[in-house]
Amino acid sequence: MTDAPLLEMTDIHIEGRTGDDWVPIIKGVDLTLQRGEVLGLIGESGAGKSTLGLAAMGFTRDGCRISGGKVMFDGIDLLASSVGTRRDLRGSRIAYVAQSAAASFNPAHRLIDQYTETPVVHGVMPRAEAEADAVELYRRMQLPNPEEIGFRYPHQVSGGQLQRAMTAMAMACRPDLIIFDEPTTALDVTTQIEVLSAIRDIVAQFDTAAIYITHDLAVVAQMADRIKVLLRGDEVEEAPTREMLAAPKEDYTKTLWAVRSHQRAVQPAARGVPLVELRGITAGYGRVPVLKDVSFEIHKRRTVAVVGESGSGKSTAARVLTGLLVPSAGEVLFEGEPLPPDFRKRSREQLRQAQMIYQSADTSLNPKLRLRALIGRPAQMYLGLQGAALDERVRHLLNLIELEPDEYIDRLPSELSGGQKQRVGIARALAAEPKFIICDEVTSALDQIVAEGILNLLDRLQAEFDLAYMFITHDIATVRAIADDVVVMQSGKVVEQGEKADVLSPPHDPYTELLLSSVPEMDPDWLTRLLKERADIADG
Amino acid sequence: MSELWMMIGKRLLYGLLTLFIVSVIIFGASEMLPGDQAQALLGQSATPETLAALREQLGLNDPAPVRYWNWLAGAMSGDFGISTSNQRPIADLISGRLYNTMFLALYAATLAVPLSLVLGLLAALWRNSIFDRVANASALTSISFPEFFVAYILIVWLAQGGHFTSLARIRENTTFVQRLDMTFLPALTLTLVVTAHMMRMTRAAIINLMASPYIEMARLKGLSPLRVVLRHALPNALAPIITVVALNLAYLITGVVAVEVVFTYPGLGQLMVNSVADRDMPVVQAISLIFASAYVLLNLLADVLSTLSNPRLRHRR
Amino acid sequence: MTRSNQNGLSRRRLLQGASALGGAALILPAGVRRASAEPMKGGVMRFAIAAGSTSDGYDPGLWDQQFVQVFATARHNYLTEIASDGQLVGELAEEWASDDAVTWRFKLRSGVTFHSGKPVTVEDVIASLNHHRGEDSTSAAKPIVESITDLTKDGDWLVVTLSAANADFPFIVSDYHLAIMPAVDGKIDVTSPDGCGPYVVDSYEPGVSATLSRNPNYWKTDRAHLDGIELITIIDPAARQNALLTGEVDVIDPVDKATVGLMQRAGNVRIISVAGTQHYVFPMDSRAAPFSDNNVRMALKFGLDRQELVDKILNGYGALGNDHPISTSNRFHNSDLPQREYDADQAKFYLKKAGLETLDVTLSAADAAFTGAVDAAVLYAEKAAAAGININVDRAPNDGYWDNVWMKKPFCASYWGGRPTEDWMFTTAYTTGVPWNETFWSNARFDELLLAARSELDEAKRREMYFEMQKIVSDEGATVIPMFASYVMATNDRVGTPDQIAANWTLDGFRAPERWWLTA
Amino acid sequence: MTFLWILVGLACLGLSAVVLGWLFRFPLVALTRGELRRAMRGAPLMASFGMLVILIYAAVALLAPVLAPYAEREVIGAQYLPWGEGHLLGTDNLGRDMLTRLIYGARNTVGIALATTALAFSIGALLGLWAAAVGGWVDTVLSRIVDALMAIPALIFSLLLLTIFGTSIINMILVIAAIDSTRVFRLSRSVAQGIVVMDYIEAARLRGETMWRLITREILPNAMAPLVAEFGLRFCFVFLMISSLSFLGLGIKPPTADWGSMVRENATLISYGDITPLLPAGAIALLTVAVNFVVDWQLHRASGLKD
Repeated sequence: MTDAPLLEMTDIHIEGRTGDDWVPIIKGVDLTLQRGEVLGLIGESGAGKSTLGLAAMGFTRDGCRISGGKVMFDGIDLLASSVGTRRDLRGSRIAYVAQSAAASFNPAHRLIDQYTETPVVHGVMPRAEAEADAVELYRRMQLPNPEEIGFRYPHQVSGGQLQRAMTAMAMACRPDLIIFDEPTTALDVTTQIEVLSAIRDIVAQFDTAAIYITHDLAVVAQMADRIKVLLRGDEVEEAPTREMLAAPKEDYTKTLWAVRSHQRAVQPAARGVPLVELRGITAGYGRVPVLKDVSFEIHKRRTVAVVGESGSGKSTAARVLTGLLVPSAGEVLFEGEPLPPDFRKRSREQLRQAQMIYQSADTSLNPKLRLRALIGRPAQMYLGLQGAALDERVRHLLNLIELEPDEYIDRLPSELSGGQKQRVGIARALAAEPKFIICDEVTSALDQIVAEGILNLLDRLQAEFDLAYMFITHDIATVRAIADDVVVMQSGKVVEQGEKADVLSPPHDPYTELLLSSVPEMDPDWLTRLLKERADIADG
Repeated sequence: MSELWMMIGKRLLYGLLTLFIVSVIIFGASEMLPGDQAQALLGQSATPETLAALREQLGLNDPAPVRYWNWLAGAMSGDFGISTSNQRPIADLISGRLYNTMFLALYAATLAVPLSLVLGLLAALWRNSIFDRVANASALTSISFPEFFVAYILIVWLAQGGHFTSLARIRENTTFVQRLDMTFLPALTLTLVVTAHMMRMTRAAIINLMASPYIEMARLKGLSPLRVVLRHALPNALAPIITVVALNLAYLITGVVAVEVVFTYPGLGQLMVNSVADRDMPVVQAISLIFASAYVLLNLLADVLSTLSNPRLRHRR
Repeated sequence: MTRSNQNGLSRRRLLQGASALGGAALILPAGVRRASAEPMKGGVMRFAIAAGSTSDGYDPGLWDQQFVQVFATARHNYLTEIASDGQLVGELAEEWASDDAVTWRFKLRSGVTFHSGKPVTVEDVIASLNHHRGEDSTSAAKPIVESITDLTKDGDWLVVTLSAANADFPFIVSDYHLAIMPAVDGKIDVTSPDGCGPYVVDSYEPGVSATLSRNPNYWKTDRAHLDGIELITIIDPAARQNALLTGEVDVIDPVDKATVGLMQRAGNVRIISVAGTQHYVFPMDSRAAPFSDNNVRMALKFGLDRQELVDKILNGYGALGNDHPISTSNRFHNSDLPQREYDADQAKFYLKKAGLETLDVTLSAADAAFTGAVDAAVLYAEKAAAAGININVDRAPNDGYWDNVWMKKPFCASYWGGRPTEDWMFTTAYTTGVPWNETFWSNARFDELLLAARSELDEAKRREMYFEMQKIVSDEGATVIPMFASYVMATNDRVGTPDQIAANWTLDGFRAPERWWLTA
Repeated sequence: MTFLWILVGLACLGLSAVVLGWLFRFPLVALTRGELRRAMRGAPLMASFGMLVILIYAAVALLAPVLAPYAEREVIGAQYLPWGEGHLLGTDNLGRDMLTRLIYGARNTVGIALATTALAFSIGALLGLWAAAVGGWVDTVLSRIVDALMAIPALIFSLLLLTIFGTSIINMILVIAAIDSTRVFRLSRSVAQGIVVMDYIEAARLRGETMWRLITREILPNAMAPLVAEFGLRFCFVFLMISSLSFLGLGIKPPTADWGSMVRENATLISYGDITPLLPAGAIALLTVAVNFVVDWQLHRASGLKD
């Protein structure tokens, strides 16, 4: 080992093309990484984290270019070197672990074939040796059945396992540097822990340097030796992890640290006929039931958070409620009256009373309609508004969601930011003047600061219009922030429900306990401690 | 795997239904055709008496549903009847032609499919290069010329120069190699006609995948562009490519009447057009069914191959 | 049975015929023949023929297209044959005679055998003719043999009895439908290719091709010079021409008249053009207004530029028509009639006479009627416009043209292959009430003359009658006959032909296979 | 040697296309505003060349009577005259001016193709979107019928239908449109199947929107890109279909000039090395290439690919 840093990026400028123009994405960032060191790269979406990470490999995505700066990797000037040289380094000495392993594994080939490809192509080891090595690394990544799992296709392996297999694949040539690009973002909290610990272990075992990109502070706190904060292509600050956590210098960093401030006032306890009630619902697709005898109530002016991991059935419950899925047993009541199970049988008035806000505003807003039509349509349909009255109404709604009507009324969804789109989704739901709104993971695709704004808005509107919310989420922090009542679901069943204070404080149902304990905390020692605790419980 | 068999079974049933609908449509259409076979056979020489006598002899006086039923009953038992024009069993009449049609289709496909795949792959690999643009523009040009016109140009260029024959005179004693030589120009014409479509589709299918995360991953593994395209993009682009190849194969079997006419190649297309003109309905029906079956089977084959090319469908969890 | 005396047009000359094949092969004026035209033996001649269909077969009643016609003549013989100069000569009939033109006697040539080896007998002839007669006959030739009331055998002689006198009857039995085929139990086998003609069928794929090889026992010793022939259907005109240019075939028929000039320039190609009886017509329904008024008909006859049609549609390979179907190659062509020309003023004059200022008519045409029919109609419309006649050209589908347009639409395009005799032509299409009277025209004087001429045996009187009939048809008939189309064929320079080529049908009266030869 | 010259010629053609495309982009940018102008500025040279060609064709089609030296059906001389004064591109098989016929051909051919394709798309796309949106037995029945119709070769089927109904221009448009609409149905159905699973369609359904509004307002706008691309190709295939029908004797009724039939009428000339028949064929080819350049560009923009 020499004293020279493994990776030294100086004054990196990267531009992206829109039409004929080049727009700066990274505006002169320096980055230095020593051998064996893990650097956390943190920032909101659009901060340029991934772009910078890829630039460390001398790589830019299509439509981007590195317009200035220098990347020195172990004495090699990556940007000045030939295409062939860079290609030889990639995979062998610098490896990459992508955000979504499910999308980044080629669906057409088995895991082992994709694993062995890098060492064989780079001439590091022959195929047979690489296969044996793969089994060894799969084992170290704590994958079940390490001898066999490689012979499966990506779609036959779960998301968490794929992410570990991808890390193993990145390790195949024992690179000096690995870029982790949000490797756990797409995973459930309980799975995330396994992957995090596996990654941390293997990086430590091989003394590999890493750049760990994430938007989640708590995660980066567990993984990184140093943290660099990016904002819109600029570096905000950089410091060793503990130092940064203890005393962030810059204002922006401080706001990042302080985002989870929203707290809903405690509401009076529910009484009387529930606004919406699910009674003994069993439902599913085909013969396999996804929901098994699910019952819960939602009262006026209250927010019920339905919590669970993917596959728990929380979205299915919403589909039954809206009438998109007809249950095989049980019924849905609205203000004590049973609703027809099929939405096509429901009256326009019944449809109007229950509105929905979707997780992804990108797929739930028709990309070809302008806000005027998107928001105006429910008002036009349900309330019969026309012409000037309709225009007035749309403007009012835009004001409610804090978008300047004159500026936004004739925009397309594609001309809005993520948070603005989600606001439009809210306005569309409000336009029908409903009593009840289903919010399906409305903040999970958003950056924390933006999500915070959305939660505040929802809270305000609830008070203003006497709304009841059913809030579907997997994020405990959101539950803490917004819920009055909590319903915890696991594999189609309600495992625990009640007022927030009761559910979130011990004693817990074991599954609730697992969920709660798996939420990363800002403490850099949290992961180590948690793993130790769990190991103790398992032993003891 | 059993799901695949289920799919094949279901699709075959659908196929039979399709064939049935086709036979009804064709029969209905031929009923609506002005004039009948007696008139067609006698042409300008027809007199009312000879027409009546010929109609009687040909069995054209039965009501349409009866004739359809007779035909259907025969066809179900594998007997397509005899050509009413010259009393030849339709099976005899068609079998030779069917062989010729299949020969030409396969010949053209053997030239066109590899060519278009290679061109499509290269165009995708070097997209927006001069090669890509030239290949694209010439492909578009070649599909915008009518087939018979392409054939004439090839004849002027290759046959008048004495390189190849412009007349596909297939005899019983023609050897396979002679056949290849004789049918080179028709096969080449068809190749030019279908290559463009398949090439553009191959290119599009691959480029469509080039933005996928797993392609980026492959590039970040330090693989060469060729390997990225061949090993990582191509296997995932197979389904649309197979579909378009099947569609073009079906076209090569069913849609080449103009080329057959220009090269006087005795294929099914000419026989079909001829039989329509002669109102020889049993022959028209039989050929329609052959064409429809080719279409159905090739589509089925494409779906089966697409399924097999997709590990998600091949291996369930 | 005396031979006719050679001078004058005596009754016997007319009513008696004999094979002229004893001496010179063809009845040709002495001195026309050249030494270079001496036939050579051997080789396989390949003919590319336009019309041929998969529905073709061996049934002589259904032969309607060039391919089957040539194919039939290549393997069959007939009672009589029209020689290259248009004269009637005997073929299987050695000689024939009649006293009253009602009863005809034909003496069958002896020693002729079918390809199968069976001798040709009078019974075979009777069966062959009977195939086209009778109630349930499906033959297209039925109308021409309808006048036969009885066929009997008298030793080597065939005795034919007609319902009425017909001086031209021996011409009728030369019709290509009336091939002599072997009889089985008094009937001919319509699925058998067996005949007694020059070539034996080796293979036949309807609509595609036929190959034949020389009949080793053929009775004509100075015909059928080739070892074999190959007939190929090439429907596409360009493909046909290419086949000749690239040496794939030796003879093509027909040549696309539009590009014949270009073709001639292209290489070692010989264009054979024969002015014949084939004519292209625009028949009008004389029963329907406005065509029921002869003034309208005359206006239409003056409203088209015949020379332009001959130049553009026939590319010069044809002759002007004079609104009657008798060509210059016919015996009794009326050369006294003035040639009708394009004359917009005349057309207007007749329109006015009909009480009309302008005329709007629809002309239906398809290339099925004749090659270039649609173009001809377009040219017609262009010129007629100047005379105040608006012709709307309605392009009909080729397919089904004869069933749906011809004799159904009031004004359409049509063609006639031509008949060897005036009587035959007039009887077929101009007599009141006959099935193919495409104009539904009826003229008492004409009908009367036709009957009289048929049994009139004095040639001078006959000529007079036919002249008058031509005038009637030309001035009162309902058919516009703008042009006689030559048969235009092309061969490569290996093909040798006699100097005179028959004009009754294309390809040397369908007899190119036995009359032509290869020089190399 | 000839081959070399052809190559040189093609290279020149390609080069001039690029130059023309580059030049044409200036007026395009100058004459457009806002969003459109931004798009134009980013238009590849080939697309801008394509737009230039389409514009010229449209102008020629609209101004045919002004531009053409003679009347559409006027016979001006002998047939197949070589190129020369008075008849710049020679004369056709009846002695009509080739240039005049080509100019009128633009009007007739493009008009017919446009009408046919528009009709095919109205029928095919609406039914296809409907089938995808409704699903169930409607979808099954429609798909079965379309499958059966597609199993009959297009050329032979149109030959049958045109023989039955006659070859007037209206019938020709109807028949080709009907046959084309099956292909459009299949495409639009599969495109719509990708759209109907989107959340905004679910939201519209839950809102209680009518099927008509669902199809026209929610699904159709989002299916436009692939449909437009298909429109470009289908539009060009109509010429070929007419040409092939003309080859089988069922083309446009004369004396209407249309390129498909003109190729057929003059095709024989090519056997003698005369390039006149290449003109109508070339006119079709140029339009096909131009339309597809523009369509490719639009698709590219719609797909959001950056390079």
